[in-house]
Amino acid sequence: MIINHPLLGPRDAQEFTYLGDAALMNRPDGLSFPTPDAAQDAFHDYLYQRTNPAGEHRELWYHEQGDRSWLVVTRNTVTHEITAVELARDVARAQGRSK
Amino acid sequence: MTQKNRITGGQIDRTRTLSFTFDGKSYAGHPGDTLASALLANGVRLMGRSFKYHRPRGPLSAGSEEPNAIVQLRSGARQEPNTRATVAELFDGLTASSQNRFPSLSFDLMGVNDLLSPFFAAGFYYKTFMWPAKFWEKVYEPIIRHAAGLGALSKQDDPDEYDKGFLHCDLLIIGAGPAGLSAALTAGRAGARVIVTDEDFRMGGRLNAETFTLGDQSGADWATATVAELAQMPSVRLMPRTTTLGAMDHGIYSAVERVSDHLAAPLAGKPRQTLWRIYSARALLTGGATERPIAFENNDRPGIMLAGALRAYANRWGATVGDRVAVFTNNDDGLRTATDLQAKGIDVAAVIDTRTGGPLLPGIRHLQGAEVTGSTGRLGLSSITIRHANGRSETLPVTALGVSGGWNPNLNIASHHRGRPVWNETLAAFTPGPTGPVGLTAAGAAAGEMSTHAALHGGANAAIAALSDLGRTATKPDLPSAEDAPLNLSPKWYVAGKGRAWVDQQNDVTVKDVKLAHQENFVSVEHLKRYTTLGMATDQGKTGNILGLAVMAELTGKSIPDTGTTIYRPPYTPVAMGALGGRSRGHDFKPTRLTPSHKWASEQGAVFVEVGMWLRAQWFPKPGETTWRQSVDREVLATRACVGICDVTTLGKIDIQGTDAGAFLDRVYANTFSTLAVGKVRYGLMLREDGIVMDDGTTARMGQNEWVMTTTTANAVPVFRHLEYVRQCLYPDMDVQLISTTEAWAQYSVAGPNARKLLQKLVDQDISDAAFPYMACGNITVKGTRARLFRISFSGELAYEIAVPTRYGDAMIRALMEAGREFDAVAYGTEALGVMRVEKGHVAGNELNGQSTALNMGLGKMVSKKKDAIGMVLSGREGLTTEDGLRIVGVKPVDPAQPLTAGAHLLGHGKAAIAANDDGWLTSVVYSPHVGSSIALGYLKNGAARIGERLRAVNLLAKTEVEVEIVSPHFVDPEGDRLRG
Amino acid sequence: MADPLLKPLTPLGSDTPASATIGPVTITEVTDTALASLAARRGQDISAAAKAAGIPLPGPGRAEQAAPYAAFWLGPDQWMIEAPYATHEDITAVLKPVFTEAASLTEQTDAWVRFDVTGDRLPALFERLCNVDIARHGAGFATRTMLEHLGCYVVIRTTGHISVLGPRSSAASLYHALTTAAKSAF
Amino acid sequence: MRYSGFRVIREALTGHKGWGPAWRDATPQAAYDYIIVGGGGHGLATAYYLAKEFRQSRIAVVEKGWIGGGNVGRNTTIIRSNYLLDGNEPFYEFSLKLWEGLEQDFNYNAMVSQRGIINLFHTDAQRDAYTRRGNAMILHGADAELLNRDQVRALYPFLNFDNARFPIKGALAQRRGGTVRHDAVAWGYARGASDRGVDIIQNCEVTGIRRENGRVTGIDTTRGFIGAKKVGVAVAGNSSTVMAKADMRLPIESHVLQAFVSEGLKPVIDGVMTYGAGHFYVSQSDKGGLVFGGDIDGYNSYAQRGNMPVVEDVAEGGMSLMPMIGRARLLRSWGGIMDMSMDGSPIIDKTGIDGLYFNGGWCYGGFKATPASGWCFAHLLATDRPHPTATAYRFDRFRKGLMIDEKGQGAQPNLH
Repeated sequence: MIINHPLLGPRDAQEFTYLGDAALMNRPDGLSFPTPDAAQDAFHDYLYQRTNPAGEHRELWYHEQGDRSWLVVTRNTVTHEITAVELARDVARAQGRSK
Repeated sequence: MTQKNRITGGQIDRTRTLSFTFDGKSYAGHPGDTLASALLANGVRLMGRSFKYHRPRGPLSAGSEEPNAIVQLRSGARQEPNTRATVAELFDGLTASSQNRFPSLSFDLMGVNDLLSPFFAAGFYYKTFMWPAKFWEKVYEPIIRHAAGLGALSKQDDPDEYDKGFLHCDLLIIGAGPAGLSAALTAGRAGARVIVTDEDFRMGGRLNAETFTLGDQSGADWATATVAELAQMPSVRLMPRTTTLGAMDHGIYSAVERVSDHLAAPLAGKPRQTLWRIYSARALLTGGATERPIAFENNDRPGIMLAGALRAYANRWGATVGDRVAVFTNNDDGLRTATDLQAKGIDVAAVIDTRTGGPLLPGIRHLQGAEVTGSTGRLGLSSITIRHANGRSETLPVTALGVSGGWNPNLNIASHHRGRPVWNETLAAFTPGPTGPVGLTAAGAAAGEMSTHAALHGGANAAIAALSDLGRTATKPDLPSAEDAPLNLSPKWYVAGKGRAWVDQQNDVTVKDVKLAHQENFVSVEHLKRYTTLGMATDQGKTGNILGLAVMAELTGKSIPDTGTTIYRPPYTPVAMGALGGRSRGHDFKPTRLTPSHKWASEQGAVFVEVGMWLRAQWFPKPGETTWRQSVDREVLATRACVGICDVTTLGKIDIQGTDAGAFLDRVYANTFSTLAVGKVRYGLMLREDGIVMDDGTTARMGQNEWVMTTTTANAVPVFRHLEYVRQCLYPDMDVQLISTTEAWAQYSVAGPNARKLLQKLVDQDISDAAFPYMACGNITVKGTRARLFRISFSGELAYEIAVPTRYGDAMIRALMEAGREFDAVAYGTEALGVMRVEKGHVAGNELNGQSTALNMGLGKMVSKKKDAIGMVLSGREGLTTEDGLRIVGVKPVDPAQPLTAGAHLLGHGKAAIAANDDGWLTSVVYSPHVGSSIALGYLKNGAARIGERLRAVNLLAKTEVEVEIVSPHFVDPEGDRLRG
Repeated sequence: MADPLLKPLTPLGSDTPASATIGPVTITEVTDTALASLAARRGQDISAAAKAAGIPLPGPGRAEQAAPYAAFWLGPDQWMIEAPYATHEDITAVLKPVFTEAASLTEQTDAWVRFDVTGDRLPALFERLCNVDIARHGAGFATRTMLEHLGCYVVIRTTGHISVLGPRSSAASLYHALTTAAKSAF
Repeated sequence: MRYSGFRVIREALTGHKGWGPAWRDATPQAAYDYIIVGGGGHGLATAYYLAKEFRQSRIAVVEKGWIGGGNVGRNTTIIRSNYLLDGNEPFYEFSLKLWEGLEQDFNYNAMVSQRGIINLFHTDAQRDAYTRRGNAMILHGADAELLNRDQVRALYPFLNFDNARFPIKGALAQRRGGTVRHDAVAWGYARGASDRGVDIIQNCEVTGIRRENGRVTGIDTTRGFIGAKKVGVAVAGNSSTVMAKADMRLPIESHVLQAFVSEGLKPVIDGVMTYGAGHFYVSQSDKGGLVFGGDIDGYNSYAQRGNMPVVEDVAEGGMSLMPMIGRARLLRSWGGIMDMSMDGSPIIDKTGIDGLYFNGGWCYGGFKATPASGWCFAHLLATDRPHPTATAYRFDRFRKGLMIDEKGQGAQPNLH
């Protein structure tokens, strides 16, 4: 596969390491829950439950053999067509993540 | 050595004669021959035996679709099983032998299978061989396995080398026939980057096998001239002997170039084959079409072949298969064979044409509305039986029969992404559908454009379209006039009859087998294929699949496209494993990482061990030491008594800077780092989000905003990846910068009572306990050379780790050993390192198994609940926090003489060896010269509360069992006085 | 300057850099360059400081030379700075005053082995090594890619001169890969 | 119709006219007691055991395509019970025991062939881990042996012992491991189930899972609504998409695993072998093809095809392990869609919806599990209690921290 890196252009997917659903960026704040049970419920859903769609999938790829950027790639899991590639850091900021 | 069936003409170099052998017999051929064409020229029709019935077989085709003429090429370590004689390029000294026969090709005892064929109908083995149960493996299967396979591997290492490479182009053209060449001409003249691959050693495709003209020159001459022009274009790369194997995602194609297969052996330094990964913006499939036979009783005898092949052997290779031939066809292309052969002076006995009403061939016995109903000839065709239109039967003596049932476009690659082909009624064949690989279009015969004229123009038009997709303009070259005759095909798949009519010749699947499959409800194409093995042979059903499909369609009363389609998977033709492996084999399987002290250690005669990609010194044998234990014990004792030096460069080092670095470390480590003072080191525990320990190591604060993290050797890469993930994806606004410095610094552990004395001789600064206390770190100099010093200990001794720029690593180990001479310093390897860390109760790889929590490791208190860190929340789950869960313990044999085994399980006294009584296992075992026995770390249920208990360490694999005592994991200096000394 | 006590070795483990000429190409081990990674701190624009000091900061996928400095892009807001080893042995110490707290500097000199490949027909060599389209990219192109399982930087200095920087510990494996590919190509 | 040697001979002499369909093609009835979604190995086995062992009736198997067209028809045919963890080993040993009697049980020769499996190790740490595992296997009643380098060499002298980057130090062996003719497993179960009255409905795709106040009432399909008291889903590869029709999200990702077969070769590899220093495992089929594979491609995919990096990675492993195969040719490659779970182990459990049951998450270990998976799923469907060997395969193990993580890779499916 070819991933069109936002900064570097088309790169062979072999240079990247795959993590999984981009929803993994939505990590809850571990201290924001009233009880450990509530925290564990939230982290269980966050870490283990996957939508795993047959179709468009936003997913995290790491340019390990490149510039070490984490990318959010929008890829169709049936056709493998890639329709969007963004820097994960920009996406995270846009989603309101900061420190 | 007379080539009795060699006739005039052809594209072979008659000025040179090549000698070769087949089954030990010598023959002669010419450059330009294939093994099959040369054997045919020498009057050899019998070249192989079929898989199941061991039927005598000769070539069916003149190309890579060949199911029958499969031989073993070369000998010794280069022995190459299952090679298609029809594409094996002849070279001087070639040796080949037939396969799957005993004792000889002409007399094969296994031919008895043919007589027993009624018992070997499709799927017969699923219905029997079940009683008695044991007999399947003991009796039946060994017999079946013995009969399995065609050719044999040499069982010797492949002596040849293979390359891999990467190519880039605007337009990849797959196949250099008329369509491919006109496409290449079009795109090449437009200045596009073009790659043309062709599996043949001579480009031109069918143009080399036909007699018709392009403009005023022969097709072959036009091809030669066009190839010559293309070769002059700097932006065009012509790749003959190169098979495009498959379409991958996003315009990537894999191809194998047979660099040296036409030579007796590769030239020095050159590969046998090269695997290319071709990155294309657009691709054209111009792979032509494959002729298909018509099945009839005994249609598999040597001498019976595809009409186009019979013609190709005569036209391209100047070889005839027999002196008296016939043609059996359902289309006009078959008629060409008759006229071409007659023009070559070969006696064409008859043309059996299933059609009626068309014009009759002049000067040839052209039987319309007739069909071939059978054949005779034990090892080769001697006669065929004809049923005339009026039903009269006639036996006609011939030694060759050309059969044409029409042509199937080579849509193979177009279906690699599971795109569905579409049915073309005129051709009665599938053509590439609209849902093929993105960026790939087909042209020429591969797209169903069967005439030469259509191919030339189709190729050019497709090239223009592809380039305009890329925003480039190309103009159509002046293409020569060429034949544009229709096929006039009237579908005919098989001739009804009582006997066996072969559909898949190599796997011996007959029309009857397809009918039986239908009768047993294996009606889908997938079921048909799997039940009868239709299309599973080395030719992948290139000629046979469509026949099977047609027979099944007739039986189900559905149309062929409604019955199923023929789609293919990579590779297009079978490809040598060596080519796919490239250079990554033997010692080059993976790169080797050498430590800075490697050169010195080699001089010391160190024994090295693979640790991931690293080679590390395992121990340093001294004269007189006969076992590794002697060396390791000495290294351990000397280190604990005096001082030892170990290369610890392999530990991962990550430079972490930025104003938020401390806060960042608080997130990735379970324990707190932001409070660490500058100039201090702290041990850190890193968890995965699921609460399991990911890694451990020390992190030093070298400055206000400058930190150096160490990871385990194994986890250096994953930890760095994880840190980048946390930095970019989770906390994008943290001011943190990361870079690996693992390779930049040569780092040595100096451990033992005399460590400080030794180092003080080299270090320019004061490193007294007051000036440089336990867990201190700092930038120092070693006789003027910049260096870093960390007072940390893995061994439990007074210890330091000193780092210098890697280029000085070799000098540093020499300097350390020299300075240590007065203290009897020793170098120690990974074994002694392991002994000392187990003696000290430090966890390492065997304990950091990805299944263990901080609690399991006795480090539960390190997980701070006051801050949010990766893994903090889920490490608290009930299943991970049970009171009686696994805890790390020390284990000692009650009888010091008894050795322990890592991996042995812990069971209570008198408890049966069953899983219910399994209390834990030994993770790491070493011999401790300090304790004077083998000692271990282990995970034990409720271990912390069981110190002092006696259990059995049971190794059921070796049937051994040792009584052990559970002790604290800290075998030496539990209070840590030595560290702080 | 280092006391003679500690003598440096090249990444290939010798006193002198290795070199091999195969067909039209020469492959040379280069040890006279100091390297440091430069990363801008969050929100800091370091271009002015760099410009003042004559340090180029090329864009993504690019390399730039401005004697005595040269640089190639590593990642967002991160560069590898190259300088003559003779004058910049302690390169981070030299650069620290330029950027002060606006950037993070890390010495990288000995983290890498550098092989310079010079000669004609370099694309014919590199097409057997990595997926970089050398023929399409000209001078000033720099990228990281995989080369025989090794993560390497490939920097096109000129069409006839390409630097390959690989992990120092794998210098021997990388040199082997380069020379073997050259023998196969030429 | 019973299959036997005599029958084969009689049919041979009478032109094979007597053979009937191996299984009936059924058309959907209005309602069933049990509907098994998925006509693969696990689904067909479930129906077979429901009918045969649990004496249930009114059972249907619905399959969107042709039976056996999924992973049971596209795997590397290996059976073994060489697992480490308590949650897994009893189940896989139960499965291996069922394999051992399977052919007589369903009167179909699936060519169960216990020619042994060896897992090579190349480091002391691997040896220690295999020692731990081998002991765990024996503690659970399975067979295991630890072979040293010489014993491995005696078995396979052509392996790379003398020129290896990662020398072979030994192997964990399970002699009862082996291979099975994969397609025959699906056909044998289909035939056995069909003979016991199970309706096998092909080309019938589930489009919805109907529920009324928290209880399943049936399924909508491309062939209309079919009522059911209990619905069991066994569609590994497509678990997420099918369960989404019941508004469920799963701890599962779908990944593609490629597999390969070489041209037919005279017998050279008797048993099954896995390489410990690269991604490569291999066996040789009764037809002579070397059947081999490696790692998954590593990205979510529902496309039954992979890409070059894994093909090359597998070939590199193969060439390093046995350099003789350089001159063998790869004939065909294919891809199967794997249910990769969050800990690498499967799920056989009830769902939050009454009457809806789930079987999936098999990663790429599903084929060997087929008999036990069918048996245990049938047990759960018929009794509403998990089978004793499958008690750990629960949905809630992730919430409770009771993962069954053989590889110790954590919640990252593509690493299992």
